[in-house]
Amino acid sequence: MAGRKRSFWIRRIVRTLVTAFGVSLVAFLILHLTPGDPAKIMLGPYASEAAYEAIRERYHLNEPLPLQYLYWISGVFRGDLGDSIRYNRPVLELIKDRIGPTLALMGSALFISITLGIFLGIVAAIKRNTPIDYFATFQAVFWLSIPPFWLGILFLYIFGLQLRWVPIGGMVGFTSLIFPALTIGLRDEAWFARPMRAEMLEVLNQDYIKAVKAKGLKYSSVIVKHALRNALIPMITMIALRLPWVIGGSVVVEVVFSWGGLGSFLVSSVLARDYPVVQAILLLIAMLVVVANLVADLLYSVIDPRIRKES
Amino acid sequence: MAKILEIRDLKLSFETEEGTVEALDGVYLDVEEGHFHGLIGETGCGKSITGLTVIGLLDNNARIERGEVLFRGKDLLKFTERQFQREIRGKEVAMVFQDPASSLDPVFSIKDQMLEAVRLNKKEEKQSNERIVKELLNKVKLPDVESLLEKYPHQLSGGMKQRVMIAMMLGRNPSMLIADEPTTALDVSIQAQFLRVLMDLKNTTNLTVLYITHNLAVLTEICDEVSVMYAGRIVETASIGDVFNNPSHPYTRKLVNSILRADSTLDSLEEIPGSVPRLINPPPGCRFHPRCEEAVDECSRVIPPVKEIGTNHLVACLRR
Amino acid sequence: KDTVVINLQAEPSRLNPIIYQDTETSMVLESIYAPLLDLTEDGDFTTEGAVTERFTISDDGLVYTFYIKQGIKFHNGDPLTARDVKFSYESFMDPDLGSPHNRYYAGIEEIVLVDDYTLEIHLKELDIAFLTLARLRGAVMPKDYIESVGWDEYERHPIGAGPYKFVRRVPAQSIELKRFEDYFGENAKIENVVFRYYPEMSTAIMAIRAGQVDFIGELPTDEFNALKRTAGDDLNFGTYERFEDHRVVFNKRPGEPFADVLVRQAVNYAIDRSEIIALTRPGMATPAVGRVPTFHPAHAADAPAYEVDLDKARELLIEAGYPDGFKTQIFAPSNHRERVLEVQQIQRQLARIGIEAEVVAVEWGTYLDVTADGEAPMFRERWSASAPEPISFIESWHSESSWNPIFGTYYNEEVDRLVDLIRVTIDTEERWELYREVQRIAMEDAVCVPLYYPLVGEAYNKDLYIPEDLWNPFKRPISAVHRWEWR
Amino acid sequence: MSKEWLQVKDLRKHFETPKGDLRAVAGVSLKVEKGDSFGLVGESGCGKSTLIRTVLRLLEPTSGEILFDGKDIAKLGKTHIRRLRKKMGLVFQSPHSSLNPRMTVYDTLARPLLIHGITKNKRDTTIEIVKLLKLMGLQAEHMIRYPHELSGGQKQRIAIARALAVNPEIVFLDEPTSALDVSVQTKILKLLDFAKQEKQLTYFYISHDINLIRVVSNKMGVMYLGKIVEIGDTGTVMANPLHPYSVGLFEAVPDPDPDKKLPELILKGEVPSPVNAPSGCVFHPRCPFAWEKCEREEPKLLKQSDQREVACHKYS
Amino acid sequence: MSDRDQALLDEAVKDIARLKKQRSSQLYLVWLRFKKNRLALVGFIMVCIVLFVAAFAPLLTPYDPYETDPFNRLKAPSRDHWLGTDELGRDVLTRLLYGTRIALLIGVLIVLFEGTIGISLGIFSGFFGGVIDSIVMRLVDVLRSFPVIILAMAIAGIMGQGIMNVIIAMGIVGWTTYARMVRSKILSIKESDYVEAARSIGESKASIILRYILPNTLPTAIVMVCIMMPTALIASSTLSFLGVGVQPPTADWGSMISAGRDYLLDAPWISTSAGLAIMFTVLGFNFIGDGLRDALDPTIKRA
Ligand SMILES: Nc1ncnc2c1ncn2[C@@H]1O[C@H](COP(=O)(O)OP(=O)(O)OP(=O)(O)O)[C@@H](O)[C@H]1O
Ligand SMILES: Nc1ncnc2c1ncn2[C@@H]1O[C@H](COP(=O)(O)OP(=O)(O)OP(=O)(O)O)[C@@H](O)[C@H]1O
Ligand SMILES: [Mg+2]
Ligand SMILES: [Mg+2]
Repeated sequence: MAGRKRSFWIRRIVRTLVTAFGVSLVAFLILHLTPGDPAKIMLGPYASEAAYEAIRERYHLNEPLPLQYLYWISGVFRGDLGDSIRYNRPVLELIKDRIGPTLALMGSALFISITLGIFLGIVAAIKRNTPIDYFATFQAVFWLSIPPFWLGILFLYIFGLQLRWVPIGGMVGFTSLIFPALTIGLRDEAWFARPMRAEMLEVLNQDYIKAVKAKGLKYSSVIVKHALRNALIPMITMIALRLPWVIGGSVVVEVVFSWGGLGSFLVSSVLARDYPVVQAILLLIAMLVVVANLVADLLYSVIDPRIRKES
Repeated sequence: MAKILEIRDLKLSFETEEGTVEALDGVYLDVEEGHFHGLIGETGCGKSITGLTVIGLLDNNARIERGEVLFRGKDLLKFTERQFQREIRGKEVAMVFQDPASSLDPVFSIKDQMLEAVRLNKKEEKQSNERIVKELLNKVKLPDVESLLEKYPHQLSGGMKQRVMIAMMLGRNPSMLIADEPTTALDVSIQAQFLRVLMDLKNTTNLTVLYITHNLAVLTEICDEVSVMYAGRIVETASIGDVFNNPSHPYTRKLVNSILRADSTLDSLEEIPGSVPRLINPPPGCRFHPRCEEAVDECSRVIPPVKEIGTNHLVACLRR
Repeated sequence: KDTVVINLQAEPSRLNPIIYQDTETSMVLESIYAPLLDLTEDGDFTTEGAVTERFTISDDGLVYTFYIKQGIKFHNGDPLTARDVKFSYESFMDPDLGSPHNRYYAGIEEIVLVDDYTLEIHLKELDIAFLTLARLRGAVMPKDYIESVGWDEYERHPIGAGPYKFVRRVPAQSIELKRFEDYFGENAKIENVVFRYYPEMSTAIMAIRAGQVDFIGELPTDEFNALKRTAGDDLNFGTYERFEDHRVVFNKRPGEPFADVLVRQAVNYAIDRSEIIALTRPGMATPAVGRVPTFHPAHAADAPAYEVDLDKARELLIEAGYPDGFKTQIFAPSNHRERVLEVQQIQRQLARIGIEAEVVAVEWGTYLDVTADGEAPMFRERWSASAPEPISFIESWHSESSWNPIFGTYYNEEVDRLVDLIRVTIDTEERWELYREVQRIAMEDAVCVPLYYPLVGEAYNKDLYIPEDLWNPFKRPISAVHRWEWR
Repeated sequence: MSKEWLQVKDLRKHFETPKGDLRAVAGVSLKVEKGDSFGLVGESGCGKSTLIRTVLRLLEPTSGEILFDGKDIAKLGKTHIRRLRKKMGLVFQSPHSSLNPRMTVYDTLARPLLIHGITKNKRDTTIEIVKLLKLMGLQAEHMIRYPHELSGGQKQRIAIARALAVNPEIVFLDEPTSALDVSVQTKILKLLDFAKQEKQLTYFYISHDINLIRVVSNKMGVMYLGKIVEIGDTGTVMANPLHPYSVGLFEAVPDPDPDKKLPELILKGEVPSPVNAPSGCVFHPRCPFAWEKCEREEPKLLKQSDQREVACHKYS
Repeated sequence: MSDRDQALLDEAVKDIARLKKQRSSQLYLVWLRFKKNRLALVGFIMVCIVLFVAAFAPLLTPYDPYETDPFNRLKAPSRDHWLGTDELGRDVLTRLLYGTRIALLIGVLIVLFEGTIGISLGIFSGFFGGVIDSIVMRLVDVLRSFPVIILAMAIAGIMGQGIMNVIIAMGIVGWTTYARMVRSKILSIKESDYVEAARSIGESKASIILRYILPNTLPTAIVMVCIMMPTALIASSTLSFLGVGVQPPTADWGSMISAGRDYLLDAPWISTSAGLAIMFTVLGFNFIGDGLRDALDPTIKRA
């Protein structure tokens, strides 16, 4: 029924808006709930009184907190995320410069983790309780158990320094993307392989799989056409749910690989107390996740006929 | 009358963590071509396993220890997965499962799933395939076929899904249909509709049906013969009339007498003491002996052989 | 090969000479700008390589006259004149521009443009440190250009008269410079300079080993030593001293145990400098005596050095009324690993005379706060002075210095007098002696615990030639990239 | 004795669902007398379970009255409801899910005893539990078992014992045997009957198995889409159902008699959704006798004889 | 008390005693199932080793993890120092052994902190529903939109470093995972027949939570803890690496990798051994988590 569907979407969107509001609040409060004067935090203790006053003026620090939030958030809507203290440039501009590399890294990492994870998940499920399955499980747990930064350093050491296959650090062409992407991707692959295996097993246990087999369909068609399709649908949500982890993983990996994206920018900005930048990146990343979740739900409902068509 | 399916001394077990489940132990079952054969027994006695063996869809922890499953004389136990898929499933034997809610792939429309079955037969024009599909759906008395085709399984009620399943399986023109408790999840009124569809098929085609259920009453409506199963063995096979009016095995008798009928009273109902044994380390000898009032010492030692005690009336009991 | 890749540990902040505070930016800007004056190997001012032809200081030391070289061009082709120098001075002084350095320019009374190539700077009062502190940070900026494009745009595309011109800034990646063909001095030998950021030191080290980076400056000691050990044959190495000292500062406010000179002396006797050097800077530091580093004539070699003497230290503690020692804290900024390690070592050394010093490693901002508020009884400081005048090493000892409360509230009349005197003593030899005297007195007072003078280690490509004279505290290789050469 | 002891008047229970108001119980009135065995039949989803859960105040009624022993349960406060729990027992359809998997049989049975202060010390509790187990044909050793160590029939007997522990006056049995094999079913039915005699209980059975209701009840109701369409003495209703739905339903039940073949099919089509239930008589879209009045007007339950009431325009 | 009652009781006692002898406890059954999973067993042994080391660290080594020896820096593994020495001349093996304590402490505290908050909020939100539920779940949504490391980093960056701050920073996001899991578990338990049965016999809300919901949530919670522990360990070491985590000189593995990475070329044993130690522990917990999940969940079909 259209009405039901509309109300579902209205509720889902309201939920997203509430979450987005909360997210912005958290990003905002990060700076403002910290003990101490935000102006001092931003500029350090030795700046001139004039500079403090300028910052207070710029960020309305003399106003009550809710008002400050309104100023900030209305700025956000106007595309004004404040200025970086370190770079004296609009945060938005700085972010624009760095979002490309981050998206490239995340994209390739996700590509690796999703394809590999799903592939291994399927194989493990089909070859359940065989050495292949055990291997798939083991390798997943193995990657999960290595601290990502250490893995990154090892990769650089082996493939960059010893073997000279790839450049060390920086963003010089496709080759320098491989290992940062692998470092994140291999780790996150585990997060997809295990649910995929479980999902696949669950689907393979369903009566309709037995039924299509009973019809006489070829095994490969059974797997590819029926089992895979059904098992993949829940993975959409799974992927959206894992997104924060992929992004989180990219932070430390960006640092290790001198990858000039938002992650390493965030780290250096936190260390440099460049709070307008920290707030903006937090907001951006969290909003990305919020939107991704919404999109996942949307996709889900488009792909899964159980939601798509209401009688 | 030719026997389409002959199961001879089938012994089958499952390897599990807790031990070996001796799910089937010396099952004998003959199904006449064109007959509706009922298979009845309590939960876990091996009815589904028997059906799955015939169609080659056992879980891979199953181990067949001995026996033959002859389908039109060919021993299915020697078939490879590939042979099953090419020569048996759909083509010769089709199967409908208990839970209609989960028997159709939720992400494909009814049309897609029906066409998939029909196309497996031979390459034909799209037009005629669709026509065949519609005919099939009409055959199982599904209303409003046109709009039904575009629907997805979740938009159908249980009874409709079950009928679509039958139509889909019939689309492959099998000689035999295994129906594994197809009405358990349905309401009586829907069940009645479903049974009528089957009856019509019985009257209009030469379909053989192995009907698995634990509801004896259903069998009386449609079946010619009934096999009663207990803890992995067939204890009695007879015509439907004999099973009801002249049950021979103590278990069958108890079973028949515990069925609620229009004239039952609490006192007329019989109960079977004890409970169904676990199939890991099942009782030796006759598996029913610990619950049997007529049991003698020998029952706990000797596995009762199948005896013919009347025309087409087989019983596996030492006391008969 | 026509490109040299120089490692930067972090992305430079703002390419604006009057604003930046990070070393990374200075490394980049030094190639872009021509300085007003340069320094010789001995720390004297020189006009060689600078925009000034010659300069004079009036006898009373109040008027500085700069004669600017003619024919110098900025990267955009504009001529560099005295107007630009004046403009640069005024920019540093302009409160609206908010330079953190503007206090160094506060002593300027007037800047007089005599003609296009002559500039006079009049000071309010004599200040021998003026040229040391107010030298435009080596950057003469183009007035017309800045006035036409504005400061923001200028920061994005800085223009100077130095040997290299700015090409572009690849966000979060690198800064690229290209040889300026109309440079007034000898043209750079290497055409392109790329400053690439490696925030992760271990990655940078791998990168130089893999030949992707040609120069890493200011390597931490351990990394330097490690590279030397493992890649000694594949890389070149160089070291030089810095105009810098490391020490432990006491909070000498009344009420603190360290208000008592005996306690301070005891601590001095208890701390083993050589052990600390062996720990964090093996081979890369010399034990400190006083404040001014050894290579400078103002170094006070004869100031009290407090060689380790635990017995003496304990005696002094007893005398001071702490027979059982006392509890205290020692602060260090946590982002500086070495300093934290040293403080931990000091903790152990003090424990030997009964002083129980808790190590408090705090984040840099907190560290600044805590020390400024006088909440740290002891803390581990590093002081890097502007060259060549070592005044900033000692001026914080003056009781009226704004640094004094931060660095431990020291008060000694004689020191105050001497520091005042230094500021007005024009004769250099005389001044150096005054420096030494101040240090002797202050060290007698055990005002702090000098730890060491560090040595900077840098690693570079085997095929890169960096002239010998650059390995010098007053010159430094990074300040003269245009003199580097590929071999 | 014909005292109306449990009386439900126009009880409604609606659920809010995304699709709209779901009228699970849409105005049910019925009476149960002390000592009765009341049986309620109806197809899946017609609201049987919801009805008794509402009567037991496990669900809050949307409207209507539930008179029990003269009090209106529908309006009782929390503390009173807890007291009421002592007088009413409930047994679920699935023995597998109605026992806490992390409680031993002892704990499961001890809880009601302790809650209502029926036994004061461990010894009494144990003795009481042993008695209950004996009543249900089990041994004392079952006390220390966990549900997964029991067979389905045993679990159901524990569930019944739990309902009987507090000596209730009425026990609601929600399809107590439908998850069990027929051979076990007999045992349970007989035990229930025995307990009824022993403790003078009143039973309220729910089932979709008409034959079961026939065997165990003396009064019965037929429910369709949240409404009672026919109610009366079991014998009367069974022998001669009046409401077209009752007729169809009874006919659809397969008769375990090999000589009778499939009967005429009366009930066609499917049960409509309780959301947006049909107007007028909810049964009219499937009713072979429906005329336009049925579409407009909702039939009332009307007395046809002393033994029965029917809600059908055909009989009004 | 009548004699008959006494007789009943005696008989019951005998009965029960007989059965008790025959059967094994539930825990033992879980152990049996757990043991069948080879990896889980390996994980169990690994974690046992870690626990053993943590408990007896001082007895296993003659060195002090904090005693520096400036003249013995960066020594390669030798008879005296099996894993060499670090940049301050401390015995690496000793620091590894003591690091076990820190790792467990951090892991346990984080899990305890986020677990307590998450599980109790999950229970409240799941059981009471309504407004509480909406608030908690929106909070969960909000916090889960932030990558743990990033938020923790921002928080730790502000609050300053130190074990406590790491724990708090991690916990602020971490609890959401528990809350979600526990809530959904509770929602299903709440709908279960046995909870309805409990209500029907007059159990109070508190009693239902305590006797019915909590025990049935416990396996989920235990598995969660085992799964979250390694995540916590890795995350805290990542924070150390990024310079906002545990401070030196604490013998923390993350800090050891972090410090050791600068000596990767000439003293690889520092960061390598610390990395392997983290891997070992995390692997152990992960295996256990996997195994427990299967062993405690009787619904998984075992073949
Ligand atoms: N894959 C398997 N692994 C182990 N045991 C199995 C497996 N499949 C079935 N079994 C066991 O085999 C026995 C027979 O199972 P089957 O499914 O044939 O019973 P059924 O008679 O169809 O029962 P129901 O009426 O419940 O469907 C049961 O005890 C079951 O537990
Ligand atoms: N908590 C609930 N929320 C929403 N709808 C509900 C709820 N409980 C029951 N329903 C709906 O109310 C209707 C009646 O349900 P109920 O369980 O009472 O039927 P029933 O007659 O007991 O069926 P069954 O024989 O399948 O147990 C059904 O459509 C069901 O989906
Ligand atoms: Mg079955
Ligand atoms: Mg129900």
